[in-house]
Amino acid sequence: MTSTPSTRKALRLLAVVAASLVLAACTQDPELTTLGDDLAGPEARQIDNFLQWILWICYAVFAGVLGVTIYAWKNFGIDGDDYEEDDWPEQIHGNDKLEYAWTALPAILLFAIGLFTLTVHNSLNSEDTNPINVVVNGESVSWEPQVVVVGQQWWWEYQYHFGDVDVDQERVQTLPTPDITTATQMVIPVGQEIELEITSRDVIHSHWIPSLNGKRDAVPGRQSAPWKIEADRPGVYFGQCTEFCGLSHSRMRMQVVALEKPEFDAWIEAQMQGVPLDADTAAYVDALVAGDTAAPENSQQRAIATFRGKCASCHLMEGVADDLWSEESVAQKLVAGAAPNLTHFSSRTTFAGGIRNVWDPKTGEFNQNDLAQWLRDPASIKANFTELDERGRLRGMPNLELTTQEVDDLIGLLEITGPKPSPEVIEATGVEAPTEENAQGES
Amino acid sequence: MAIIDRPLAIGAGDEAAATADRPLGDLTRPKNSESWRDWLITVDHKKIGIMYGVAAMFFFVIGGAEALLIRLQLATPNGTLLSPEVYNQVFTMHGVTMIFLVIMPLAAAFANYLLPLQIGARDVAFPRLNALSFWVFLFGGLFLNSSWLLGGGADGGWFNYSPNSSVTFSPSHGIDFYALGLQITGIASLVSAINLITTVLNMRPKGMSLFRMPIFTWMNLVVQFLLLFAVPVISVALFELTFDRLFDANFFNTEKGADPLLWQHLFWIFGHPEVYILILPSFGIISEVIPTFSRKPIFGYSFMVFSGIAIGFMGWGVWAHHMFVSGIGPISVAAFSFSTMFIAVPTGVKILNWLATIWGGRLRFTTAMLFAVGVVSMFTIGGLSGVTHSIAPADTQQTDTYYIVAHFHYVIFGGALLGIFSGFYFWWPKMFGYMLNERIGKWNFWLQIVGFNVTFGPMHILGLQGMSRRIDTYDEDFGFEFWNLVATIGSFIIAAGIAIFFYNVAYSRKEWKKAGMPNPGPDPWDARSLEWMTASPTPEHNFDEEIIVESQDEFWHRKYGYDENNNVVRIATAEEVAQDGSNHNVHLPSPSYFPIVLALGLPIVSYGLIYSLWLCIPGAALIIYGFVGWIFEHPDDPNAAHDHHDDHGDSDDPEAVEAGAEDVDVDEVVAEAEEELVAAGAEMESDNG
Amino acid sequence: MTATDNIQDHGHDHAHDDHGHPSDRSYVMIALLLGFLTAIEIVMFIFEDDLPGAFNKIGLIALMIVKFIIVGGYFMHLKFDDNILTKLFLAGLVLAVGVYWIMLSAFEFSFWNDGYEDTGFWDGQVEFEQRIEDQSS
Amino acid sequence: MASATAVVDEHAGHDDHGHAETNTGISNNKLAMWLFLSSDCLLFGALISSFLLYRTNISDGTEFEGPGEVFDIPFTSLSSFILLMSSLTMVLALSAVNRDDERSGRIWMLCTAFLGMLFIGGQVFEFTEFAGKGLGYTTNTWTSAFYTLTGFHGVHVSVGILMLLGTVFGTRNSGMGKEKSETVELVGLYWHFVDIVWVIIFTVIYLIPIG
Repeated sequence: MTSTPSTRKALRLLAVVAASLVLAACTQDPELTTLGDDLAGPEARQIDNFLQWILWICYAVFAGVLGVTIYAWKNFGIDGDDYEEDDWPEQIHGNDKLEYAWTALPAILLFAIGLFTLTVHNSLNSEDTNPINVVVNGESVSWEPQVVVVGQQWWWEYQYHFGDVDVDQERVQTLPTPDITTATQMVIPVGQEIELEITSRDVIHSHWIPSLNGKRDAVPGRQSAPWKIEADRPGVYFGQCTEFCGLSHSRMRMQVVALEKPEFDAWIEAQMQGVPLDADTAAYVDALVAGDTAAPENSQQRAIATFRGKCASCHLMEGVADDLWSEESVAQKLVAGAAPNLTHFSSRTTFAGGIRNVWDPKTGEFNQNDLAQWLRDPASIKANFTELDERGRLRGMPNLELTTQEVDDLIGLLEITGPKPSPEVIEATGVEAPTEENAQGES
Repeated sequence: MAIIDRPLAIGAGDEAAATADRPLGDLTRPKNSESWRDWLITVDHKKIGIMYGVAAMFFFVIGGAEALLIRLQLATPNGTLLSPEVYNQVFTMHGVTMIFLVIMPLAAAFANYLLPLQIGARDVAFPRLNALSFWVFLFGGLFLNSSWLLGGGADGGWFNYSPNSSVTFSPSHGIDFYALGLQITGIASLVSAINLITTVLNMRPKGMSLFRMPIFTWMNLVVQFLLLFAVPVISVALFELTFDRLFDANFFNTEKGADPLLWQHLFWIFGHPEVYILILPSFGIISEVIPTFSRKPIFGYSFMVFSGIAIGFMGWGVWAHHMFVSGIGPISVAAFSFSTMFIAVPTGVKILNWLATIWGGRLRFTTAMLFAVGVVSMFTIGGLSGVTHSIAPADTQQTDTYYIVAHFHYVIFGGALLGIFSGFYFWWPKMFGYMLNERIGKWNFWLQIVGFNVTFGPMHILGLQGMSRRIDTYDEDFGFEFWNLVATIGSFIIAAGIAIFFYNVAYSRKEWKKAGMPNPGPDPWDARSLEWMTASPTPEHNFDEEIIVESQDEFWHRKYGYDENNNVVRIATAEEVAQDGSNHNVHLPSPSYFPIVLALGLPIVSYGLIYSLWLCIPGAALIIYGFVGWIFEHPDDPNAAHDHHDDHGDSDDPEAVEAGAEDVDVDEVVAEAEEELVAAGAEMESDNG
Repeated sequence: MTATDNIQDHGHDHAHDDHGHPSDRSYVMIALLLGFLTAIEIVMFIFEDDLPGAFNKIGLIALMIVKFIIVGGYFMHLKFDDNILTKLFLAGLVLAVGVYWIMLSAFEFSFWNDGYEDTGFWDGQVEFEQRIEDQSS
Repeated sequence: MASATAVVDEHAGHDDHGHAETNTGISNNKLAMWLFLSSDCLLFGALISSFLLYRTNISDGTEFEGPGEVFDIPFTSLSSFILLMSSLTMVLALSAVNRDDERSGRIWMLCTAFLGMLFIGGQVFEFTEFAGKGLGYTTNTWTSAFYTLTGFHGVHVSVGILMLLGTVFGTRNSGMGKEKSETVELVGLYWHFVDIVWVIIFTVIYLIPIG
């Protein structure tokens, strides 16, 4: 051993660092992790199990290489700064047998790994979604669980088509109007393989719910090869866009809420309704739609007037402003050609691209503060492009210069869009290291 | 005449047989002088190599500063040091700078300096084209970085996927700078690849068969072939991007039905060989360092060579593993997953051969050796995590997370950069005539390797914890805080290590001068290959006379032989064997103004394309002037001997080598260097309508 | 050591044996042959409707390759030059064909399908954009 | 290895042929030219594949229904033939220079350049025709890919013409005899390469897709 004191010190430091790395790796299990038995999706667990094997092989190989290096260092290192004149080892130029051996052995090992890989790959890419029955508008229909996932700068849209639509053959712009459209949060039944049709309206994004399965890019003009997710227990599972997609890439998140079948049915039923307005307000809306200029009488009606004036050309809110919204009008105003559907805003737990909670996970109250901040100045929460593109289209939510009054009114309107999700789901959306309690969601 | 510089094969005396023609033009070539101007007009491969190194280290400081900014931003959750706009530019430019303006040119620095020396040649095949390569690279790099001063750098990531790179989604000029800047540096790489391949294939001395070449030369030959074939692919991709952005073409316009995966395929068909372009020079460097400091020949020379070639070949069949989640279809994924795995085989062969070289040797842990051994173990980590990516299912979880960031930094920092530092310490005395301080060097090494592991080791964990790449901020509760802080601390340890390297350079130089220490001599390390067979620093003419090569590791075999028991015995000292560089009679190619003139035109044309086509006119004029001057330049210093040497006799007086005695016209150079350039300029303009 | 000196020796074995180059007369004959092949191509093109599709395509590709080889072999002298040049050129050519073929296959591109049939996929997009334009005007 | 005996004088017969002494026996310039052509294969490969990828992608809301409608095969056949024949004149030029027949060499090279210009003229005419039918560079992905591919080829031809003219006129003082044989050969290599690229483009782009 020839190392100087300084190198010895450095070695010791290295050992300490390495040890602390290993220790700390075991401490925490955050929500996006791809490792461990807590993964909720059979696919994710399958990948993880396979990876563990490979990692052990890698550790072994690395230990071998490092071991040989350190052994050589200790045993073959010379003392002193320079060579003795005649201190020469045996001059070995090589050994063909050894060479062939260590070419062939890794090749065989990798071939074996390759075969296993193909098996896992095959199973991940095979579909065996089985149709389930869901109740749509009081009618029971058989639904092959497929969700169209559409990325745009910087949020995700999820479309549910219960009718006889071949969603994997169509471009997103030409699909019929979906039965249910949500933003940033996908709701799925537990224990069902859900086929995802992932695409994009502008740039490439990548849809990733690590706890359920690996990721798949959302490529504009292309429908992804089928990709599936499955959650085998209820809960809220987090995701993050993983393909760099521009300015607010880091603020493009999403969640999957897995519900037991009855709750899922209830969710569908609620999503098929419009906004629950009282009779007066409904009449007020009808008057506005008919072209009368009725004066708003209360906060809700003021909110509706504001919404129709400032929001409705991009956002759809069924029963409040559907007449003002059309796919074409949005395509003219926005680069992506879509803005989140707000009809059931408060039935979700997250907004602004999945980075803020609709309902405070601690108190269970409607998150007025964040929402107010968002309405006053969206760019302060999620960075946005401010200038229009060459065709005069916007990207992201502009600052609409709303007054305090308007903001308050709109928050009131958004709160009733409901129905409010279950307390367990609201609690689980808090981004915290999971405890036993909230990791399980509602069990 | 002087269109193409004549091969500078070193004759043992019967040189200059080729006929000198009547010179075509009357422009006289500048003469060598000792002033700084000499560096601007030099065509000496050693000076060009050093300039490559200096320029690359300059960009290295810029890229490193960008890296520190990234780490500072991510040190704590919800970092606010950089705005998202700036962050996106910083990480993009960090990647582009480090890959295209640091690692590639550093490798080019070594290749330029050492390839001719290692094969015992006097210069590269086309000295002026060599100068052109450097200046084009330098101006391309400066052009690229000038975007910081002109409204911000590129913000699409170094991979720059369409359609995020279109004008709609990136309206600033950053990506125009990216596309044109990389196009320019691509020209430099292509010209240099043709030049160096020709040099290696054509200019070896007697007896140096391909299989007697040092491994460093071999690896660089493979790299130059990879560049030769990979650069045109990225050129086309960049042309298409440029035309899309500047002239509204539709290659990546999804609104007109373009397929964004076209960019990805073209980019990665270039991009994967690019990975080997980055790493193989370093493999070559440590294949020289490890045998020298183990006092053993490289173990399994032919396997080392063939595994390098195999890596080069296989590198062309694996590009789509960057696209496992892009939606290329399960069959393509399976095929590429399988092919990718097997690239680990030749890489593994190399690692095992290095270990076998060390095994049973007499290891002297100089700084160069420490860095080399560092490469072996650190690159192993990078290679192994690479195997986990080749497993397509696992890759669907890992790709675009920090696990990937960890992986490629272990490959590019742990493999390529550490190897380059090994090369610095190893060849410094040969290049500059003084040794770098070993004690400081060891601090440099340990800080760098500890800092490196503290920075990038945790990123494996972060990636598997689910931290995405290219995010400018993360929330508190995902559990990313601790390891990000550790990584940031590590990055500053690296910075300290690099700073110590610069300090070492300055300190060692000063000490050496102050102490009046003797020249380290031709062979300070008791090394093995031909570059050590001449004085340090290398004299301008490299070798006094041609070296007749009889074996691999020729220099070593001239110093040592075997006794009857097969023990190594010295038969000569290095000083006895080496040439002292005293031959001042060697005729060298004259310097030339025109490489730098021609190269200067390229960024001007590029600015013109971005800002105003009028600016293209002076740029193009400069390029044309460069070409015309190049062609009509006097072949040589008119005062130098111009007589026709047809006498084959007097071998004791090594004679002038007639530079540029061969006659080739306009055509050749135009074809080589201007090809892309003309295509770029003319095409863009013609397509503008 | 398996090292060989084969490259080293090339220069002496094959250097510049110009003797093999064809005469001007044979160059003209070769050019006539090339012209004739082009004529066949055009005839095949004219009668493409009467020929089976695959036959037409294979035939045209085959003629293209033959022309390629003739120009490369005779006009570019590959047939007479040191075959290291042929190898270098083929390296680039084969690499290009292989890599781009794989790339196009990954796009599920087929050379054999008929080019300009209505795929239907983009029509929806066009229609949609038309609607937008109508709206805005 | 160590005991290999020296053959110190082995370089003796190296200059037998009176040309540059290189390991491969091929001059640096010629080797470099071939390396460049080899590299150029990947350039055109990428352009051709980009075109092939978009060859069916012609929807743009205009009346354009595919190249069958605009391609004028007889016309393009003629210009293809012209380019093919320019390869003949090029090779005759080289042959003349090899015979030290400077005059014929110059004439044949000028012929080659002239045929090249005819070809370029034809291409300009074709582009104008297409543009007249409403197919601009930016019309759709098909036109972008088509113009870029054929444009790049056209630029290559133009560079070739410059090389030819440069050689013919640049050697007015120094002569263009046998000693210039390699210069002419290199120009020729480049020229023939551009020709065979067109052989591929003509078949793959013009003749085949209308199947």
